[in-house]
Amino acid sequence: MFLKLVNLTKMFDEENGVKNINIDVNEGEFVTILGPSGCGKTTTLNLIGGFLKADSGQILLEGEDMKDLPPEKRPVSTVFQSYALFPHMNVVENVSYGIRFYRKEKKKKALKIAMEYINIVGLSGYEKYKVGNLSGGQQQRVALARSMATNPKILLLDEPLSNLDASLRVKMREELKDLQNKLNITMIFVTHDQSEALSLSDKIVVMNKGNIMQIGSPSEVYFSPTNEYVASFIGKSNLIEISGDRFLVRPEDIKFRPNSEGKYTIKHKIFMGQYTEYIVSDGEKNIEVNLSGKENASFLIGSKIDLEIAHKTQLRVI
Amino acid sequence: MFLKLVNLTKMFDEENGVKNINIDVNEGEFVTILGPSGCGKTTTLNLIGGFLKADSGQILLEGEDMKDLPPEKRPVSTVFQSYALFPHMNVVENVSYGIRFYRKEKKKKALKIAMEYINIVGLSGYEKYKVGNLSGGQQQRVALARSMATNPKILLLDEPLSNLDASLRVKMREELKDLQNKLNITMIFVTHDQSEALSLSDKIVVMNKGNIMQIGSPSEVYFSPTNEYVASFIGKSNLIEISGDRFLVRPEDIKFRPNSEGKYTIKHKIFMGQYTEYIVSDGEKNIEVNLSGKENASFLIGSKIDLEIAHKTQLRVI
Amino acid sequence: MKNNTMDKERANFALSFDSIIDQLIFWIVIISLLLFILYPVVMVISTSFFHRGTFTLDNYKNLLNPDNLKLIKDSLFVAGISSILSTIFSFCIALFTFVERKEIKKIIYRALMLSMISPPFVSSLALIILFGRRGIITHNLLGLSVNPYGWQGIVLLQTLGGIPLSSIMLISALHSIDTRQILASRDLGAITTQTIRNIVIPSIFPTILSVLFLSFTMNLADFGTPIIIGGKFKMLATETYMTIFSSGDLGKAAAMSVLLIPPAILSFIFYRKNMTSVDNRATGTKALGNENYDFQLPIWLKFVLTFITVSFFIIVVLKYGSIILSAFSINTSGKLTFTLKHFEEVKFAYTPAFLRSIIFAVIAGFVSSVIGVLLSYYTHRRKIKGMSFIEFVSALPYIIPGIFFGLGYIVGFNKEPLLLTGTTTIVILNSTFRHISVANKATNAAFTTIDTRIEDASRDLGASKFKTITNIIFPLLRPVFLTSFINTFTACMTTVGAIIFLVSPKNVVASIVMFKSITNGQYGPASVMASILILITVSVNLIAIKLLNAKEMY
Amino acid sequence: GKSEQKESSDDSTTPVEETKDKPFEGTTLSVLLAYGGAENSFDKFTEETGIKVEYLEMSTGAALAKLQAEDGKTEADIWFGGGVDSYLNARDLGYLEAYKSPNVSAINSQYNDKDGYYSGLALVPAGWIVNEDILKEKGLEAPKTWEDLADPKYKGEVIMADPSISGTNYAIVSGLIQAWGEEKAWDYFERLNKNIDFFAKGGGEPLEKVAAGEFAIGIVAITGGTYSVGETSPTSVVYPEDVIPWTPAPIAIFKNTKNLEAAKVFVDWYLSKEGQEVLREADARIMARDDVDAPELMKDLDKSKLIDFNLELMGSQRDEILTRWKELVGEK
Ligand SMILES: Nc1ncnc2c1ncn2[C@@H]1O[C@H](COP(=O)(O)OP(=O)(O)OP(=O)(O)O)[C@@H](O)[C@H]1O
Ligand SMILES: Nc1ncnc2c1ncn2[C@@H]1O[C@H](COP(=O)(O)OP(=O)(O)OP(=O)(O)O)[C@@H](O)[C@H]1O
Ligand SMILES: [Fe+3]
Ligand SMILES: [Mg+2]
Ligand SMILES: [Mg+2]
Repeated sequence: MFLKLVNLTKMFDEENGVKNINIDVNEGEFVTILGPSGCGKTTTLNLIGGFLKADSGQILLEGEDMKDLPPEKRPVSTVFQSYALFPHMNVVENVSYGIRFYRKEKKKKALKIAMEYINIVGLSGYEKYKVGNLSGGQQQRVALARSMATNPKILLLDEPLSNLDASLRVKMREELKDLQNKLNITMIFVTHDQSEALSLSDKIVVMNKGNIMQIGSPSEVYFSPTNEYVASFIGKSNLIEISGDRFLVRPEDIKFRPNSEGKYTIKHKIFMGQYTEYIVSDGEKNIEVNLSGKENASFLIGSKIDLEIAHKTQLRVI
Repeated sequence: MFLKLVNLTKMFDEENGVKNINIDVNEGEFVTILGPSGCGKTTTLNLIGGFLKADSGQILLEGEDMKDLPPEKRPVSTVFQSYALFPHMNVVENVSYGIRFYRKEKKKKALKIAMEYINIVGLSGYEKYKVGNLSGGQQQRVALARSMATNPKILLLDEPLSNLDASLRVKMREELKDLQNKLNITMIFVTHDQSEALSLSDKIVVMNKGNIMQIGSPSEVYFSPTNEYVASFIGKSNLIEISGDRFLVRPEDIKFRPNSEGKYTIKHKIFMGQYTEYIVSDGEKNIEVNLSGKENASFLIGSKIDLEIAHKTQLRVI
Repeated sequence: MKNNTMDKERANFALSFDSIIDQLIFWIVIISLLLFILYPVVMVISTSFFHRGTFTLDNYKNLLNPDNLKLIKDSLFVAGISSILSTIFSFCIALFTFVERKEIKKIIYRALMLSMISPPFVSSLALIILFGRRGIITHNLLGLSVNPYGWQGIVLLQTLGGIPLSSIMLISALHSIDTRQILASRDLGAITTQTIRNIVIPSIFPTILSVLFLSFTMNLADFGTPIIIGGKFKMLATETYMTIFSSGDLGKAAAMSVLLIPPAILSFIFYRKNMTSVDNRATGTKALGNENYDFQLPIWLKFVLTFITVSFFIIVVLKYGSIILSAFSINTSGKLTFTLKHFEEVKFAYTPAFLRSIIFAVIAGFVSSVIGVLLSYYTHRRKIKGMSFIEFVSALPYIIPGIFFGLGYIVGFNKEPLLLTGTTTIVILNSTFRHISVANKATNAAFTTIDTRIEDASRDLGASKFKTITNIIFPLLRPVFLTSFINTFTACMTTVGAIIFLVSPKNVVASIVMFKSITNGQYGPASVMASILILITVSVNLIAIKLLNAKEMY
Repeated sequence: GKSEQKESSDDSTTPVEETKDKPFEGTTLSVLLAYGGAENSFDKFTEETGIKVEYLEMSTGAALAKLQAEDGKTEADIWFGGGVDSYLNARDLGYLEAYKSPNVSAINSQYNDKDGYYSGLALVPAGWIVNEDILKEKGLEAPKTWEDLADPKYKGEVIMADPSISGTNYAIVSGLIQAWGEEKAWDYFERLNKNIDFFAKGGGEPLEKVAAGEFAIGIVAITGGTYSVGETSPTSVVYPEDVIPWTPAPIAIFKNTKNLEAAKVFVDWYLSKEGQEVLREADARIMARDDVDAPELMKDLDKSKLIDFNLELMGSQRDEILTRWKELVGEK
């Protein structure tokens, strides 16, 4: 195991903090920590980065506990939510900072190495720009280059995309994934955006209130959530009871069979572009159905239909 | 026509500002202004709200030009991007502010009226809370109640949901739509989030660089964009040329026909939960295909397939 | 694997070395503040309890006699009125500035900065020159014969004196209001005046109170104004000074000074409270210029504000003008004659004093900025326990009368191993530590705008705590450095009270010489010195701005 | 000034004698100065002895406070001029060095401390400075006697320094008490007080306030400087015709001095005939030595009007007198 968090605990008070965190990360893996605001994602990263001291537990990197090293000695690097770029330095100075201090290169050499990383993130030509004059996406790239330039064994990313525009976010997401593939860096990525987590990760750690709820691959957590919390946090879900057993049915796994005698009536309809969201009801229970494509955008409110469930997952009782 | 913007222009300098804006809004309509950051959405709202002075053009409300009225005299009210709640006042004081000054009610009466609106937005019990102690969603409701309490003829909303968590955002979106249905208030809503625009609006105004690109209903702008900009800004799109004509094909309007002799090969696959994004190629051109549901999540990279296009839109040349 | 362990050893070594430096700096800051602020203050207070080595409460027994009660009442009255008036006028000027165009804003701001550079007593001097019985305006122009001495004169001067700093503080507070709140208020139907009353004033209320308390304590501790313009009207600070000078009764003087401490502590607590409430304002908003949003004041209000602002600046111009004029002229019984005589008197005799002043002020400005920044860093960024007490200590000299602080140095540092009396060092130390609080407060304000994670980032990238201070904290705070350097430099160039006892024949400074001239009534030479002091201060400030080049930040 | 020094000493003495004459060449003496104009004489002293002088102007009251705060550990060597009462106080606190210069024999013993803790440099008579313009404007005559000064017609036109701050002004109060007896003097002060708006916070203030036309009459210690303001302003010096209080301008060596021998040279020089003459040129005063002529300016001073002044008594009564004074004038 490359990185192993063992029973890591850090409580700020009775309620807030993280408790008994156990995560295994393989070399080159892209692990996402996903959870709502305040669930302890940043706290976990801060423990790995060394900005917080754990109450108990271990942080084993290649078998050695680095719990007592100060941040400047840990072979990990963080891309912060707000980037935390040094506003008094230009791009190349920012990127060379870690090369000088962490890798202990001479200033001149550091600048040269920095240029390579600036090139990798596609910012050649911007070396001398003040970071304040860069757009959000560009700043994000500087932060990435700055962290990568220290040759960290693990790159920690704290919601690096959350400050970006919707369209830029998608673009940067792709770039990040490409970079990871290219350089094969181990990354731990924090987000509260499920589509980010699903699209990027090899492994997703779902957290809530300081605890880990589930760890698994994107399709595992999506299709086989081990508890209701995970089921409802990731994707939309209908909970359907069939002869005493509770099943999770995703809205997109349901199809309409138009039938004027059908059991269900369309109550509500929201056009979402790529798909249309329908709320149908059998008079007792509402069920959400998402149908994609233009062909499926034209069912009318009030129509009677039958439902066909293409896939369902039984929920274990915990 | 209820509200009519006629050739409204406000340029901060050569480049920035809005130019020749013409928008018609019907009573009770929900109009969304959609566009990327910096395109002039806030500027347009500020012109209607009276915070900025237009260089030229007219703002006709029920036929009367209100261009020269100061903000405090205009029968419109704004919900600001960051809410702009008054931090030194509690909830009910915030909400009663406009009732006292705009509706010129006595303080006591104003407080009574305010309670009604607090009730409408579901914040009963929070009257005496300092606004700083409320969560983002609650603050947003206070801002809404505060604006609605002035009985505005038009409610302007400047990205009111952008500061909220993904899941809260969806929830508030629904509440907002419900409120609008219930009270039948004319609303002009600004966002850069296309799914917000699609799901909420009666009419979408797509802007870019200070100009209006298209005005239409959600399905008009999604299925019949009048230009490439709109096509690519709203939803993902493949541009396909068939015998000289250019067509817009949405990724979700394409289906796979597995065929080991197929013309296309799957190059890339991203699991997005609700759907799976595939990039397929015929060796020349990449096409993006989104397939939803679990059943469609299992095509393998490298498989050969044929494509079936369920729907396409011809793009006019502009 | 072997490589790995070696790495680790080096790491451990480096770790201890760096943390030693870090610890060293930390303790130097702490010890120096305790030694050079708390210790002398305690020492001087203790003189009020000990008479020739024996404990006594004599000095406190009749501290609250009718005479002193009247003194306290009078002092509170005058300081109260002056600070209320100056806060009101400052608010008017700040409001005027706030709604004005960008260019005018800039001009007013610069002018306010400049009018802060005013050696003590200069205002009093100017008042006498302009409005005295033989004043240029009252007598020469208007043919009047008025008596400027009395509490009204003190109120006038303290009010005017407080305006520049208060206005600057209020202007920046106004600009920190989220513009959208003002828009929202108007959107909700409140006209401009209602918006000012309901939104603007409440939003900057903490600042208004800070300004009020700050000027109150400063006015209370001010002895320069009443001593020259008070006539027979007496105030606590003056009387303390007099008690020292007339009877040499340190104990009694110290006891009287102790009376000034409660309001000072109150105002500090107040400040601390407001600091925390400042943090949760204006969150997450894009900085929105208000240039394009027209904010029309009603004509009458606009008129009042313009009148107040213009009047203030006319007074400022008159003040400096009269000083320069009286440097070049003699005004005898209403006849103004041009002369260079005063320059001859001042000429070279005092060149060393001026040079010394500059050197002392530069050193004090620099060192106090560094310590102030570090203090703020350890208190608010590293959040080390107990630091808020140290921060309180650092504020002490700012809020107690300077002369008292100076005495503390004499009492505290006249024996081995702390024998410093009569040395140059003691003057520099005193000037330095008296002004730590300025740098400290400026840094506190700046820190609230700097992302804490920047320091984390630096350490994450391999820089130790110490290197983070030198590579990130200091450069980031360059603008703060500049402001606090300028503040301290200016204050040191013009300070008198604190160092009046510390200077010895070997290390006379210009402000002391000038003070002597004024108390001797030699207004001509005093004006020359004042003009030179102003000139030097302005030039050094300009040089500092150039060197630190704060403009191209961000 | 350094090259000048050399030249002039070359003129008067041979090099061999020079080293003998100037055993303290290069020593620097620190002087706390409260003797307006005296700084102009230091160059000459340096020229003669090779001892350099640094000085700080400080009122004797302030100097005394400083001495107390430092518990006598001052870095200054010499105390020069100012109010003799502070000297008495400092002597009693043990801050002064007793030194009887050989030159004191030529000085009226009334001016010196009997144990040599201080010696008199000059005699400073008290009197008035009047602004002719203001008097003319008000249609008033200059007062002739102390009694005149208390006349209500001068109400608001008289300024005097607070005797608790200004040594010379205390000497005036004390002197009048000694001259007239308690009863008469206090009765007089009560009436005089009515004419005074407020008391100045420094001995030099009345002079300039009168010169500037702020007041018509100032009660001042008369020195050369008092006369010289008349060159630029319409003022003149008036001596009371009845009695003239006075005070000596003292000189003393601080106990804490590190340069005792050089300091003695300093005191000797200023008490020598030559030193006294140089000092008289620097600021015109009636010098302590009888063999030094009164300056031209003060020729009209009638020495017989000088009161018979007991300095020791003045010093010992200080607290008592000032307390009563404070009760009399109240908060002014
Ligand atoms: N330094 C601290 N002192 C006290 N409590 C803290 C501290 N830092 C975080 N907390 C609390 O611990 C909990 C977890 O915080 P954390 O920052 O890890 O959340 P998060 O998952 O990163 O949330 P977000 O998505 O909002 O960034 C929160 O309730 C927070 O209030
Ligand atoms: N007060 C102003 N002065 C000068 N330029 C301005 C001002 N306000 C806005 N602009 C410029 O006008 C353009 C439009 O700004 P606007 O705020 O309307 O954009 P927006 O569409 O609301 O963007 P966002 O989504 O980021 O809020 C931008 O380029 C902006 O920089
Ligand atoms: Fe690291
Ligand atoms: Mg976080
Ligand atoms: Mg906007």
